[in-house]
Amino acid sequence: MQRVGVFVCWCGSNIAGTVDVQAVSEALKNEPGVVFSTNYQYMCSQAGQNMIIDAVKEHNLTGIVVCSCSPRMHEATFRKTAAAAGLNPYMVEIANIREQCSWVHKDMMTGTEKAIILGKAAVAKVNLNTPLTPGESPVTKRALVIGGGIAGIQTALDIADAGFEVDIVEKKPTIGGKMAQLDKTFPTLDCAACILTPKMVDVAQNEKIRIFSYSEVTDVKGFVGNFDVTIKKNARFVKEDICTGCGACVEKCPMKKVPNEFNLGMDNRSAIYIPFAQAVPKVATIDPNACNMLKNGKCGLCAKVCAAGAIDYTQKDEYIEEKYGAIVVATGFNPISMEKFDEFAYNQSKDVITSLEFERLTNAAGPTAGKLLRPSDHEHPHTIVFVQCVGSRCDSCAEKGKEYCSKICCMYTAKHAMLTRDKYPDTEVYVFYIDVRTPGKNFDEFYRRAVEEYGVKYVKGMVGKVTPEGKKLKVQASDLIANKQLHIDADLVVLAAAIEPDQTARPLATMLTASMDTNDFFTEAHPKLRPVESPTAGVFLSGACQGPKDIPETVSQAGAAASKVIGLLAKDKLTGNPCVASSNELMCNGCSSCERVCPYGAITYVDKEFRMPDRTTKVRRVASVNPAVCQGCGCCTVACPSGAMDLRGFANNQIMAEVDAICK
Amino acid sequence: MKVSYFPGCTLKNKAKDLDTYAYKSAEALGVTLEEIENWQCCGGVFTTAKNEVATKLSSVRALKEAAEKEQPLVTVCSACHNVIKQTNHAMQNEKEFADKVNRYMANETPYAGEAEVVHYLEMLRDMVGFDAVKEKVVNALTGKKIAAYYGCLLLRPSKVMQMDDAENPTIMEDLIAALGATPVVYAKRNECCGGYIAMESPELAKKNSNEVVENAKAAGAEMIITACPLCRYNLMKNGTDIPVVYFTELLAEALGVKEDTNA
Amino acid sequence: MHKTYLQEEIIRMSGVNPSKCMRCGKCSASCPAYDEMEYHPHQFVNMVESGDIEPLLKSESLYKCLSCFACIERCPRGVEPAKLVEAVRLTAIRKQGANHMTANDVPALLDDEMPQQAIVSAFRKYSK
Amino acid sequence: MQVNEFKPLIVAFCCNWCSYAGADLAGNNRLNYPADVKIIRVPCSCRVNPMFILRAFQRGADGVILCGCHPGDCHYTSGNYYTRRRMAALFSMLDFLGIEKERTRVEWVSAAEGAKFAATMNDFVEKVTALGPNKRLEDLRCKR
Amino acid sequence: MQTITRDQLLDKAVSLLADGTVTAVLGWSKGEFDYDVTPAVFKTEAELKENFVWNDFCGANFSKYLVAKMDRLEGKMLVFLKPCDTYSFNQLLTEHRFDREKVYAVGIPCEGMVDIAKVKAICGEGISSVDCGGDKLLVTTLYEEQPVEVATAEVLAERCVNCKSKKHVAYDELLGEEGEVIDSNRFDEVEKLEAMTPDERFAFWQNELSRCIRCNACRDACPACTCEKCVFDNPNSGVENKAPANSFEEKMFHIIRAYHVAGRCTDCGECSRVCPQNIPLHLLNRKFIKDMNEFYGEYQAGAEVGSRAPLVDYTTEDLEPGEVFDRRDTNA
Repeated sequence: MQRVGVFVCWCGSNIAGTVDVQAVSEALKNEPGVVFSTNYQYMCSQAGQNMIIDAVKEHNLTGIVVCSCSPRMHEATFRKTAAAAGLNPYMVEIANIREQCSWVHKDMMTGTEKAIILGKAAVAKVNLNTPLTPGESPVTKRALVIGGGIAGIQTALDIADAGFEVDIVEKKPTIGGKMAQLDKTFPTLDCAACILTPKMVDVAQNEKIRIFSYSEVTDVKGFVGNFDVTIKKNARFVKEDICTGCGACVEKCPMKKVPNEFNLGMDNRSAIYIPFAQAVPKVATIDPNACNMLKNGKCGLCAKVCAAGAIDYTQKDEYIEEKYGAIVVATGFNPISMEKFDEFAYNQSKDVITSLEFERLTNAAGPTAGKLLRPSDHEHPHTIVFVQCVGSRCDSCAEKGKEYCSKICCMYTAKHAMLTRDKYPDTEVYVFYIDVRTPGKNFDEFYRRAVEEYGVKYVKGMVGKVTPEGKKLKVQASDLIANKQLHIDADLVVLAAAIEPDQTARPLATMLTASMDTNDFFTEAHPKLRPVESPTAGVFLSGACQGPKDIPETVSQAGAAASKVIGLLAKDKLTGNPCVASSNELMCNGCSSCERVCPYGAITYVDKEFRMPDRTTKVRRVASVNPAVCQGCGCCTVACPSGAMDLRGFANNQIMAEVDAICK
Repeated sequence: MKVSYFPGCTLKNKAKDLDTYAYKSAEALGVTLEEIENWQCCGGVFTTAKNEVATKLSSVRALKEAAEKEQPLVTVCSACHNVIKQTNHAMQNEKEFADKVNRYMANETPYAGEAEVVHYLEMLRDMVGFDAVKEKVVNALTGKKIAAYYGCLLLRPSKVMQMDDAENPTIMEDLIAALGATPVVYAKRNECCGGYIAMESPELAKKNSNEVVENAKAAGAEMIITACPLCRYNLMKNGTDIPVVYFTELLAEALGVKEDTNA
Repeated sequence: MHKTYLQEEIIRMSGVNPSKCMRCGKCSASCPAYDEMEYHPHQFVNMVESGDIEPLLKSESLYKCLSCFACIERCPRGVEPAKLVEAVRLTAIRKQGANHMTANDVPALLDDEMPQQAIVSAFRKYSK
Repeated sequence: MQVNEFKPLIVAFCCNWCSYAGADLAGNNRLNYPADVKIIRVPCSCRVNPMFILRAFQRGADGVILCGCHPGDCHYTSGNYYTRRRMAALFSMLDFLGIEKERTRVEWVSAAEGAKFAATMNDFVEKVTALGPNKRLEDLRCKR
Repeated sequence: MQTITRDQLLDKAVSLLADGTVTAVLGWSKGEFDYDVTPAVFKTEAELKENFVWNDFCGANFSKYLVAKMDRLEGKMLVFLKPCDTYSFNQLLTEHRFDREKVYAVGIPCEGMVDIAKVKAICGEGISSVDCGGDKLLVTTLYEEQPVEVATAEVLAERCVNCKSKKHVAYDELLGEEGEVIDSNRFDEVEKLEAMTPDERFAFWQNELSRCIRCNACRDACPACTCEKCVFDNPNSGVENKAPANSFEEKMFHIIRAYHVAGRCTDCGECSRVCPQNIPLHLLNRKFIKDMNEFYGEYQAGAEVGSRAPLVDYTTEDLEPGEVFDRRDTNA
């Protein structure tokens, strides 16, 4: 049996004005377990707190009930008081007789009556309280960044700058991501490579950063501060540490007809390749699907020309296990497939391209060396039609496309249109738009310049059909302002395809038990206040994996994610919330209901041996809660039919006791 | 393999070719078309209004008969296919409409869209298989550049029709290839020829049809095939110097059964 | 906003929710009969949404829609403008004596080659 | 006269992060609602076990209301989505057994919705008062 | 009535025992009367030949026995599964309640089982033997000279009249023909109750549940009730009550029991079959199934292993608890 002390606060007249505090402390004296009950003007004052400390000592109290303001106000205060008195801080319960009683009721009698009932409920609960100690877990002071685009690069650099080790896992042979494929960046028009490649070099040279390129994460175990991650290094058939990136192999490779993914298939590369000149690591990779040596053992030219002897046709995939304290997801985005939108004839004509392809067409390192030429016949296009919102903002009942706005298209289309008019003033440039969305610093000014200074023709309307005929693309479109249907003979049509999260994100989310929305974007822990954290502790979000983002936004989120990681890694130990779920293994039957509802993946299963009454043993699968991961919502406790799963601090019998006290 | 067959009014009349070649070809492919007894005209167009009942009853009758025979209902004419398929979809998904129809027809066992509506082209693709068609070809049409004209009704609304990608269909091109010819892909193959507007505004039908034919020709077509008598009429009437034939005729020719038909 | 009876009737009959429209104009961009129409597909949607139905009922545009469903197919919002056109057209021709085409009109419009499908379809579209 | 007037007993389960804070805000703004409402604080609406609700009825509650964060705003991301399903199923079952459906309710109240909290409680108390004492689910043995 | 014969099952069991595939057989064993068939574990051919039965009274769903009966078994257990049993089998696998590797499941067709209560309603008490064969039962009672003929279809258990599936969703081997999932009318009774006024519904359930003697047979037979310790037996749960003290506790027990199995109940109907007071307990389960089908889309527990039950799942667009009634009220 507890020895409970009850302390009723007047809160000046805030409580005492509507509640007869004397009557309350008197009434609660008779409750089971109560050995001391008093009232005082301001319980939260130093004098009030001392009163509690003295009473604990004098009456050997094991539990405290404070009838006062909301626990959201002073629960923490009174827990500290209890600790100062030598009690476990979780032996305190608050009866909220201010916000939920004296302030909302006018009549002294009703107020007093209710305050007594609330006090009784708190006493009933504290009688069942048990001392709780928050768990502690050590922190591995290293971070993993998954994805080596601008988001991952910036996050890694910022974490490394704070002195922590970081590994980047990138599935492509080089880091750089989408930004490396871009030509210029809006709204300042600086060249993407000029601002990105120095950062890539910084990454390569930073002693704290390791790059696992051409690699992927295949397994994640553990929890915040203590992740065990398996990384698969795909065989690139080139010894990374020996290859100098001289490119002799690339030049000599006889298999030169492999579509070049870096240029989105608009030109070819060889079977052994370095994606682009500034690749990091600058190491060759052999494409096993194209290499004759690997396919049928006939060739071996690259090994012959490699002065460093870096080629290794027998290389195997390698699995590496590493420990991390924090994981940052930076898996980025891709344009959606234009398969389902063939009213724009993307599959029928080479001259209908996506905006990302347009980037490559205008990039000096691209397939046309920066000259804007039609992919079909390499002629200069004179009329270009840009179509916005292709596959964005679609209603779900339209059964194709994405429901969200892809956010970046308005600005890059304005950029494309402006740059085209700037470099080739003889071209006519139309942009078909539904809305032009430019809510960024200097964004609208940029768009207006495209219209006013560069003479880009913005048409409010949409393209309905593109008909390739002869050398022309016949564009049928609507101009809603002029209330006309337009027919334009275009040379090039550029589609602003919606963007979607990278396909690797979904299986990764499963491994991380990080939640995703229906579009496969990672969900943030709180949409406003915790935008760079996943609800799963220790997992952070950087860049477009969380939602469509432009470069400035991505970089600032990357920095924010890094600072959250640094905050975590700076700790030696993590102190948990003691009010977590725990499973009574004797009662658990291992049915998995709790695991399915846990938003944090805090529940796992272990095979446990039980001694049976007849002295035999039986192995049973039982749930086990990781207190470092559990956040204490209690969802699992209701999913559990047997009540084997319970929540500390808000246990079934405690809440039931409160119900009984109120209803009695 | 036996299937129920709904020919439609035009196929018994102005478009006999479409019908007879369909029969012969099916036979050659081992499919027996069993004509629905006492079928009635489908009405030519599906009225999308939810409170329109009477004009859809003839389709429901045909559907019900096929369902009772537990056979798929095969159609050839694009318009009939569109009307019957959309009606079936409405019977499956619009309860109020279906209830009205069943009450009106005094159906003892209510019809709820159990029948499967299959276009002849789908039958070739999904039930016979284009590979099997290819094997049966005796007069391969090698070297012929043929453009498929889908028009609107075969493909749209794709949510209901479910035949093929509405913007980039391949079913007819695959058939052309199976018959040994070279399919010609052109963008206007799924744009409207003008349809029944030919009655009232022949100019509009002419303009639309012309654009289709010109686009096909520009892509190198020497012949156009279609599944719709009205499409064929519009394309032919509005001045084309390349032949427009029903796909069944082409099929019969390749399968070597065209001549028996004429005989 | 309060809806008129006529507007509600059109919405109910067509099963279309015009407020899903985001004014992109892809329907009108796809329409093969655009130039024949006084009110274009996107205007149909907008006018039904705002309850401005009387002018539509009187418009020749009703009889120009080819029911080719291109607007339905391509609308990114799933609005289905052609169904609205159909609903307004039916509302117009269901009134007594309001048939747009009668049997007497037909012979003059025929030619030898015309398939009966054209006549049947036009009749379905134009008269009650 | 007042003695005979039926005063219902209402148990309100409020999640710590939104609804309990909303109730506090109602207090801060001195928005009145009947003292018949007694609040039990739970970490999340998904902590509320149907057994708690039945227990309350068993021990003489006349109405039970459950308040949580608005869907999509759950502090624990998805707790209230489960609550929504659980309570939809449970309330439907209670109704199936002939228990008046007005005696149970789920309401989403954010930390900013003090006014909504008070209005909800006023309305709920009014509805339950109109129904009169809970006869169908109470346990007379335990009644005072 | 059954298309498969005892001999066929016996042969199968004997041969599987003989070739060592299994070391034990979970089957139906002779009881005192023809109709009180009980589940039993057979280990030898002799035991099987002596006591194994297969007739129209073999309703017992064996899935649940796999949880308890295999602990100390060396080798595999042969279990005969009727189509409805296979759903429970899968559901228990979903919940990791037994080791699939240790079971050899033989799917057997079922033409429906007889409800002895219905037979008694026709023939009266004192039934000494029932001869199952063809589509008729020959019932001998102590009080009648001649056996009474009863059409099997007349006395089929309610769950069999509204059989939801003749298809086996799990087995290692199938005897006889595979059937189909049936579009049954199993929710008709629930709908009838839903159409009543709350007062009528309350009266109905008060009448039904007041007969409850809290024997816990429903719970003990239920393949979804496999808790190590039931909340109602646990002194720490706060709701422990071994015997009902009042009418409320009945309701609480049955509501909570139905709630605890909601989404996991395969609608096998064992609860009603074993209820000695003939309380239609399956209606509570079906109400949950029907609601969840309507609210969240069709879901059949046990149709596949590892599926996610509606109550441990959600979408952001789910209906609100209040809308449940709005929906119903507008439908009415």
